[in-house]
Amino acid sequence: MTSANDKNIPTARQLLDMYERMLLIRRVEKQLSEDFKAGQLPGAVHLYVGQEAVAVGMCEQLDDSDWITGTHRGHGHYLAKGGDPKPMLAEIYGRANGICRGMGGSMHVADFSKGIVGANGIVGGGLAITAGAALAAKLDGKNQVAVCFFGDGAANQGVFMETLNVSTLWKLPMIFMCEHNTYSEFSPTDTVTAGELPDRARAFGIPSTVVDGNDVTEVWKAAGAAVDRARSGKGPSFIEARTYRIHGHIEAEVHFLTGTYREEEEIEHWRQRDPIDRLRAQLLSSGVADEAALAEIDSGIQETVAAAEQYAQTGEPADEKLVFDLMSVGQI
Amino acid sequence: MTSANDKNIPTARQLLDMYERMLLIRRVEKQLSEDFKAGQLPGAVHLYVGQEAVAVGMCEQLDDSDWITGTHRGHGHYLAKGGDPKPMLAEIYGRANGICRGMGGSMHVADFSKGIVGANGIVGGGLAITAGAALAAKLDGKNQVAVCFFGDGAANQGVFMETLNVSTLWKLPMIFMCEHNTYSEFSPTDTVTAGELPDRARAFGIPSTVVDGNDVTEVWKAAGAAVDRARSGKGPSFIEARTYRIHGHIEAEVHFLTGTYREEEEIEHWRQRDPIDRLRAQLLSSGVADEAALAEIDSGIQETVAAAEQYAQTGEPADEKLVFDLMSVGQI
Amino acid sequence: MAKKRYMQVINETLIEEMERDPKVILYGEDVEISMFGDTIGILDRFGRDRIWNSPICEATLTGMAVGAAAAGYRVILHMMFSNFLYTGFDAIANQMAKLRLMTGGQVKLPITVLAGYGAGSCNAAQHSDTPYPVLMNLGGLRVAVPATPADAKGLLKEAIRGDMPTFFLEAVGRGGEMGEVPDEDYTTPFGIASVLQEGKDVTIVTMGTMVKPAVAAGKMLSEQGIEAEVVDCRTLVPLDEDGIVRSVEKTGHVVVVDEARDRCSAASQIAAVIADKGFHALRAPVKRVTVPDVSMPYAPNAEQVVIPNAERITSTVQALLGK
Amino acid sequence: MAKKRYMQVINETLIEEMERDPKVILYGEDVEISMFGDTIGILDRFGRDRIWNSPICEATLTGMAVGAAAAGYRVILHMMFSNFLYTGFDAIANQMAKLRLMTGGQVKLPITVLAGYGAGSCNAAQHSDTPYPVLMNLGGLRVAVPATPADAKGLLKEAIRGDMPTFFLEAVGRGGEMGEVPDEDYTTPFGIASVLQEGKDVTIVTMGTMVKPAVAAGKMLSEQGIEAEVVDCRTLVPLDEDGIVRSVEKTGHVVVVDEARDRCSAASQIAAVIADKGFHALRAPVKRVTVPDVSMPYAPNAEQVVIPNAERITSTVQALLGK
Ligand SMILES: Cc1ncc(C[n+]2csc(CCOP(=O)(O)OP(=O)(O)O)c2C)c(N)n1
Ligand SMILES: Cc1ncc(C[n+]2csc(CCOP(=O)(O)OP(=O)(O)O)c2C)c(N)n1
Ligand SMILES: [Mg+2]
Ligand SMILES: [Mg+2]
Repeated sequence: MTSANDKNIPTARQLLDMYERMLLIRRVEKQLSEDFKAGQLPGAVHLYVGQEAVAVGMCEQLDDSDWITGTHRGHGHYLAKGGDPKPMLAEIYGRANGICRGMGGSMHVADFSKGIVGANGIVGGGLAITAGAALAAKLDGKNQVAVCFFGDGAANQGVFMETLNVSTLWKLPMIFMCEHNTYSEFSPTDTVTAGELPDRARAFGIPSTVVDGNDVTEVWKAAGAAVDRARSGKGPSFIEARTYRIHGHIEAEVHFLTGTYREEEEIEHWRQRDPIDRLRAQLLSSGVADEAALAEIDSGIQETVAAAEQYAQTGEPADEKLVFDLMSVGQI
Repeated sequence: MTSANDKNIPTARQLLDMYERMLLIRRVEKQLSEDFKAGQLPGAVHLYVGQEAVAVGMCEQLDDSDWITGTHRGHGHYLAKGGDPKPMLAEIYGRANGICRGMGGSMHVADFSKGIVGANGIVGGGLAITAGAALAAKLDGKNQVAVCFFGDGAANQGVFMETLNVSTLWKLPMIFMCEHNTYSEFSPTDTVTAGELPDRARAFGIPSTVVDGNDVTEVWKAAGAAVDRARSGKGPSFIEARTYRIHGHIEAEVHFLTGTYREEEEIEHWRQRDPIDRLRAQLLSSGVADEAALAEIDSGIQETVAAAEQYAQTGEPADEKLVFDLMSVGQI
Repeated sequence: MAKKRYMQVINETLIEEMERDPKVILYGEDVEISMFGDTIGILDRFGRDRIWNSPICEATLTGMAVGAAAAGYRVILHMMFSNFLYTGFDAIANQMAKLRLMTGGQVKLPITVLAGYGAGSCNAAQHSDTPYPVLMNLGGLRVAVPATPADAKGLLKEAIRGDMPTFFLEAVGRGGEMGEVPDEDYTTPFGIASVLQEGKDVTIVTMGTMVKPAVAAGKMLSEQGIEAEVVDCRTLVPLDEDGIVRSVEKTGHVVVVDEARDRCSAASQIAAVIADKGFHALRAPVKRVTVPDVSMPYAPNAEQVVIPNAERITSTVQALLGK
Repeated sequence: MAKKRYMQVINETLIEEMERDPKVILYGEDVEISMFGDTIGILDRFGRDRIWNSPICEATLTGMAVGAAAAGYRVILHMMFSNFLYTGFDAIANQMAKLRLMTGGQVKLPITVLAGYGAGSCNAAQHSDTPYPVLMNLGGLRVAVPATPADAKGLLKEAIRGDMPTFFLEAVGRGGEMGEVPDEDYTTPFGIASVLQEGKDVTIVTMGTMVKPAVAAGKMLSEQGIEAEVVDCRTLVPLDEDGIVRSVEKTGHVVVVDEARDRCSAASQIAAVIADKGFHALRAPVKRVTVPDVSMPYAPNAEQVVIPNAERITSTVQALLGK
């Protein structure tokens, strides 16, 4: 846990750590994008490319014993919280050595040993689960927190308001981390969302901030304040991180969409604000790292990704019997 | 429809009309309370005693072509909107001449010919239905509005937030009429509700007011503003009417509750603010009516109630075949 | 052994289990004061670290149960009337039933969901549903429908101590009925039907609220010289398929009685199982006495036409046996 | 007559019905751009007074359909994947299915709910459910499961023009398949099964996504000299009980094939009906080929083990006939 002093500016170690994590997510997902195009993935993938600073800035403030829930776009949350890329890739490949033994796939990557309750295919599905985990955390009395990552689209699900209410009433150590990436599936956010999301949380008296979700330090600061508040028993916080998904909603969309729903210029605008590029520039200009150091990080990551890819592709097919074992209701 | 001039103060006719309607609701329900105690009602009843000014103040601003939805505590909404007491009582008696032919009972009294979409046994169940009716009203282009009556407890259902959002986005002619009666079933409102309810609506940019729900003129004024806004295509409004239910949550509660959940003094405090007594005093002091005129109204109501009771008690049992006719899916 | 009321036994059992295991927590709407009497006194005994009155937000209540259970607690969630399960259905169907498989077995979900069910009190369509067919179809959820105080105790203990999401559906309309309940601590295993009356002529398979009319029908039939075997499933998931088939093998005739609407009911499932595994023993069609595919009407006469009763069961048996 | 794709036909039919009746409106999440292709081009044609992209709020979407229909519109609601029906389940179960009865028949609810269903594309547990068993149990809802482009057209027209809430469940995984579709305007009545292959040895009853493997099994069997009659229910509510029983009376043997989980499935319901009304014609147990009571796994091999296919159907028939 970070002490009060650390809160305003991340240390060099933390910055590098975050850089590495963000780049890992990026490279893993670029690989997945290739794999998808090559027809190697059995299922669909929703990529997090462009949003990495949100998960990483948040999770840098968390320990393994803290809980997180993710979304359908959940690889970044998993990796940011310290999930191992190898079994994640194997999972997406549907293999027995996957983190969920091939039973869940991309939309359900989870690692309870790291506090990763998991991605979720139901939009808004993580909110109430997180509130439940936060209740458990509160009862445990060990200062854990529970963080829900959810999209701007999910913020229109009623369960968002319900959990704002119950987490406030019960002073749950819960953090609402809303990733406002400008789209709710294929709908521009403002066409499906009235008002400003932080105002919804403020109506419950919940401290709420909007941060530049492509600036990992900004996210990290807001996350730190929210985590402190939760750990000290003061209840929930809401953070809206403004960001953008560079890839499509789902990699397969090019195959099934007949129209377009956004302009190339818009994507380019956001590419210019790439969170990894920005952190990289900051690391270099502040002297925290030089090109060589960053190149070394990158080559390490590339090895990690290659090893993970290898691990996934050489994994055994999922064990079919497991389906029956895990779903057994003890039928006599 | 009321013109701009009428908005600040109801006419003598309107005041008397509202007085009559409130007293009708009161006397019908006092009768139902007796009937319940006497074991004459097949099902349960949730009484509106003490809240009459809310439904009546609102509905005085509406026409038959406007839509309303009510709650489990729905007799007042039905009667305020011009529903006939006879078939309502017959319905609660489960008779063939009931407004729903005995199929719905107390929690489902409805009269579509009067725009009464109906009471609802699902807390919060009316919100989305009203939004749908409001969409229809908007498409019809005839300046109708759709009003949802719902409790403070219902405001914790996620569908409240969802309908705030969609009604704002689609500029629906919808009015959120929240009856804050200090309890959500047996829980004091502040134990289950964080923050102030109007702030939830304000987060969507919806004009929101709190009124004294035991002052029918106050309710009428706020309702008038909301109705004007809706009819002129500007979208939804939210009104919180602060009020109190004098009777229990449900008449049967004395039989099944072991503990108490409120103090006699609290009930007495609110009895002193009885909306009918207040309007009565106002009518007398302002000279709109004298004791004789009010007594005449009352005796008319007493006759109406007696006739309705007679109508209900002499009704035929419900037609059992109807269940099958109405639920037929055209099975061959 | 002592004679106790059904709801009283549920109340005592909840308290015993909360005493036994500090990880057991309970929440729901107005559970502190208790609508049905099953959660009375728990607040006084355990305080607000173990029991909470929740706001009205069923979608969140079911989801929170998943999160709290995944994070190590044994959750008891009271949903009041079964129709409100529909309001909280998303997390039941999409999370509770599926999370264990989706995570490759990383998580156990010790959740007990309580809800009252059934008609007969003129509560009308939105407060009278029999919800187990939809729960049975989801997979991954256990369903108990105790008909007697003794089974209520044993099945509830088994539900709470078990590691799977379990729906414990209360026959609320029968909450005041008495029955002998053993004093000692015991659990009743799921998936074992109980034979309430032995007989050789016909098997009446039933569950929950319908056990009482089925037993009454059994008595009426025996007065007419027809020996019915009355089988109470006790749990629907798992279902004692072998026990049911065994009885049918003895009698060759079967009537399944269920308060659910007919289409895709527990009765239909049981009939299908018999038509498969018990086919060779069958000497007559498998009959179902169920609620027709309608919503529950309010009026008492209409309601009674819809709910199965001893007379309908008896006449169905008589027709089946040609007597 | 022209050969058309399943999804294309649905798209054309929606447009035709919206042309035909100005009271038909359509909304849902991203219906303007269209995930499945069924609502493509509707915005351009009809504009934002007839079609709307909604926010993600299924609980409200289903409730709004009830309100808008009660107030006089013919509502088409697109719920995308069937699992999201669970998210919007409250208003389906508590309002849509019940309002007509509760109001004593004051209201008609012309609502057509579209949703894609079924597994086979590695979409995992939360995007692969077959939801009709829970819908069938609710009462008051019609359920169509067209398997062919021609039936998709006729049943969708019947659904939209009808006055009851109707679930029109799309076999999305088969959206690209072609079939002959008559050019003229026609409706296909609900509750009439279609016999896709005649046969005298065994009846295979099925629906929706399972029609294709059932037909394939029928072909494989005929190569082995077994004449199977393949019956496509086309609608599950109402169900063509007489048609099914008629076929069983001819063959004496029956296998019911269903992509739903077994417990309380459509297959179980159909088996129960046969065990009752068709009992005397039965010469062997009624067999069900269904999805076991599990959530859909992600891995393709695991998924394929769970979903019924032509081989499983064929071998079940062979075992049943002792061949
Ligand atoms: C309950 C539910 N409804 C609809 C969907 C289909 N869906 C998947 S992602 C998505 C958009 C989510 O938008 P947002 O929350 O902003 O997340 P983003 O995709 O932008 O990361 C939708 C509608 C779903 N998965 N679950
Ligand atoms: C979905 C649902 N959950 C729970 C209930 C049980 N219930 C009936 S009334 C009520 C309290 C409603 O409180 P509020 O909305 O404030 O209305 P009031 O009773 O005060 O008029 C509850 C919890 C219900 N009918 N429906
Ligand atoms: Mg988004
Ligand atoms: Mg209230």
